[in-house]
Amino acid sequence: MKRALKLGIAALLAACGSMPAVEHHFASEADLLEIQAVLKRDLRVRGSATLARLDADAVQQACNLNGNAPPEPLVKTLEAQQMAAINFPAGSLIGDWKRGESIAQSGRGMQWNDGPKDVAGGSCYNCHQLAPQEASYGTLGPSLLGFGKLRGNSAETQKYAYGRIYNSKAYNLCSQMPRLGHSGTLDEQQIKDLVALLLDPDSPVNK
Amino acid sequence: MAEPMKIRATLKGDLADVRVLMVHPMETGQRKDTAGNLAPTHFIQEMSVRLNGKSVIEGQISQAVSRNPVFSFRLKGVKAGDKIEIAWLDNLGERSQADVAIA
Amino acid sequence: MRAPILFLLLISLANGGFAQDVKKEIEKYQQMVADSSPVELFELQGEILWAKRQGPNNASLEQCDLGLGAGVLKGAYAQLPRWFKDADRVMDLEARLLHCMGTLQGRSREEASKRVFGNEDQPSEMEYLSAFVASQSRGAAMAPGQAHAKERAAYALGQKLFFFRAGPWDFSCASCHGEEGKRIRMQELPVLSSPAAARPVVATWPAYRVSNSQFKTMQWRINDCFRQMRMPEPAYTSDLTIAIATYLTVNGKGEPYRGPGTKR
Amino acid sequence: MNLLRRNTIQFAAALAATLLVPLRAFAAWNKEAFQAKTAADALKGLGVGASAESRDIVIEAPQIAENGAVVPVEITSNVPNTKSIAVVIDKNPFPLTAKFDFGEGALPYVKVNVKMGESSFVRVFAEAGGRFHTASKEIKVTIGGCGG
Repeated sequence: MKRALKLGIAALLAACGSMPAVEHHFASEADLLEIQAVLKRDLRVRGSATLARLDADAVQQACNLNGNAPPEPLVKTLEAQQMAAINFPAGSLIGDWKRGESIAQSGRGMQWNDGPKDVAGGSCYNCHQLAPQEASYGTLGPSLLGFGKLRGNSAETQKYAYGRIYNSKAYNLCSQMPRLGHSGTLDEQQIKDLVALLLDPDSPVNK
Repeated sequence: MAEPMKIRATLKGDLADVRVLMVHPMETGQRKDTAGNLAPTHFIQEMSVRLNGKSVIEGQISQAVSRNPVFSFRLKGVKAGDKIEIAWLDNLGERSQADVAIA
Repeated sequence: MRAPILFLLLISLANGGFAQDVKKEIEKYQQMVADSSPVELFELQGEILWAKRQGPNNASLEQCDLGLGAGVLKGAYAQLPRWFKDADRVMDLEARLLHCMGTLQGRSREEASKRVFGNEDQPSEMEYLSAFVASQSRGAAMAPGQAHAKERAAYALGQKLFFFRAGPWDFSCASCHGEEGKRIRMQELPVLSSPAAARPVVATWPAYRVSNSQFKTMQWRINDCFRQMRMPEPAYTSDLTIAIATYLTVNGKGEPYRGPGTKR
Repeated sequence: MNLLRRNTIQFAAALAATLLVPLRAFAAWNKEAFQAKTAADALKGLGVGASAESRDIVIEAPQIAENGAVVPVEITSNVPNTKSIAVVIDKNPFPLTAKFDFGEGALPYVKVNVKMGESSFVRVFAEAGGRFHTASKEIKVTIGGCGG
C-alpha cells in the first residue's frame, strides 16, 4: 500500500516533468573505466584538446555511476568540496554588462579549432534566454530573463550568481551546466561581467 | 570532363516541370575562401532554356543567387521525347550546357 | 560573422501562439530548402568517383562489397553499420569505403583518409562517395546489423558512450540530446536515445548543409559533436565513432531512407 | 576531385563545348540594372515605370529563413500574358537578383534559391501587355544553432 502510494507520487512527479526518471547506464566503476579506456584509445589530441581532459573527476564519476542522481550524503560532500574550490574575489562582483553580453553571445573556447589567441565565451545563449533582444536562445537551461529584477543585486545574490557560473556543480552536483570558472574557460573578470549582465539594473536582462 | 549539370523533367499532361541543378560557386566577391583570401566575384549571369531548339526562357541573374544554383521552370505543350536544353554563361566567360529528352 | 539576431516581431508579440508560428515557419523553410537542394550534384559526382580507376591498382570501387555482395549498391547503405567477415569488424559506410580503397585500389589508409572532411571550395572524395552510395538506398528501411555479437557489442558500447559525461565541460551526448523539446539557440535537438526522434535523423544523413554549402557525413557529424563537447578528436572511423553510429542507427531502424538530406 | 573550382581541363572542356554547340543568343546581361545599388536604380535600369499591386502574382517563400545563404523563392504570375518576371531584394547590396523573359511554351513561373544579407522585402515585378504588376513579401533572416 505504502509502496503503491510512493510509486504513484513518483509517477505524478515524473508526469509533471519536475523529476526526470533516473536512468542508470553504468553498473560499476569497472564499467566507467571501460568507457574511459575506449575514449583514451580512440580520441586524439588536437589543438588545446589533450587526452588529459579525459581524466575523470569525482563529480563526473559520481554522476555517471548514479544516473545523475547520487545518494544524498555523497551529493552533500561533493557539493561542499566544489564550493570550497571556488575563488570568490573580494568586493563587488558586478563587472560590465555590455562586455558580459558579448561573452554570453560567444561560443568560442576550449574547442580544438579555437586558436590560442581566441578569447573564450560563455556560450550562455546556447542554453539560456537572457536579453530580450536576442531571440535566438536555447532552452537547455532555464530562462534568465529578469534574473536581477527578481532577486535584486545584494552581495549575497552577487556571490550566488558568481558561484553558479564559476562552478554550477557546487549548487547542483549533476547539473548539465559546464563549470565555467573551475574548468578554466572564463577568468574572474569575465565572470564578473556575466554577473553584471544578470544583476545590473541597467542590463537588458532586467529591463 | 565537363562539370555536371543535372536536368530533370517530369511530364504531367502537356505540362513539364523542369528542375536544373548547376555547379557554380556564385561568388559575391565578398566571401573569404578557406585560405582566408577574398574570393573574386564569379557568378552566372545569363541562362537560357530551349525546347526542341527554340528558346522558351531567357534568364539574367546576379551574384545573389545561391551557390550551386537550383531552378525550377514550367513548360507547356510538351510531349514525351521532346528535348530540353539549358545553357549558362558566367561573368568570366565560362559556359556550360546540358540537355535531356523528356521521358 | 555572427550578428546577434533580432526577431522584432517576436519581441513585440512574445506569446506562446507566436512561438508556435515561428516554429511552423522554420519548418516551412526547411521543407522548401529540402525541395530545392543541390544535393543531387554530390550524388552525381560520387557516381563518377565510384567508377573512377585510381590508386596503385588502377581500379575503381565498383566491386566494393558494402555488405550485400561485391558491387551491390541498392539498399546497401540502409544495412550499415554491420559486421564484415573479411575485416572481422563492425563498419559504417566510411570505414567500409576506406577498406575498399585499400583492398581494391591498393591505396594506403593514410593516403585515402588524409582529407576526409572537405569544405565548400573543395568537397572530399569521401563526401561525394557517401552521397552517391547513400542515395542508392532511398526507400529502403534502415536495418543496421544486430545479429552478430560484435554488432550487439557496438550498440551496447555506443549506448554507454552516449550517456558518459567527460571532458572539461562534463558533457555527454545526452547533455544536449537527452531531453524532449530542447534546443541550442534556435536549433531543435533530437533525443537520439528515442526511436521516434532518431528515425528521421538516420533517414536523412549524410546531408548537404545550406548554411555553408557543404556536404557532411555521419563521421563528420559525430566528430563535430566531440569538438563542441570540448573533447579531443575522435580518430576517423574508430570503433568509438562506429559504436555511436550503430547506437544511433539501431535506435532509428525501420525508417525508410530518404536522404541524402538537406539541413539548414 | 574538385567539383567547384575550375581547372585547365574543365576550361578546355568548356571551350570545346562552346565550339560544338551552336551559338547561343544570350540576352545581354543588363549591367546597369544589375549593378545598381538601390532598388529604385535597378528598376530604372530595367525600365520599370509605374507598377500596380497585384494579387495575381504569388510569392511562395518562408517568412523566416534560418539561413540567408539559401532562401527558396517560388514565383507564379497569374497575370495574363506575362512576358517577364524580375526579382528585387531591397536590402541586398545589389537589389536586382534575377529577371526571366518567358517565350511561348513557358509558363511565367520560376523557383530559385537566393542569398539575403539581412531581413528584407522581396519584390516581384511582372510585365504584361506593356504594364508592370508587383507583389512583395517580407522575409526575416536568422541563423541557426551553435554550428551543429
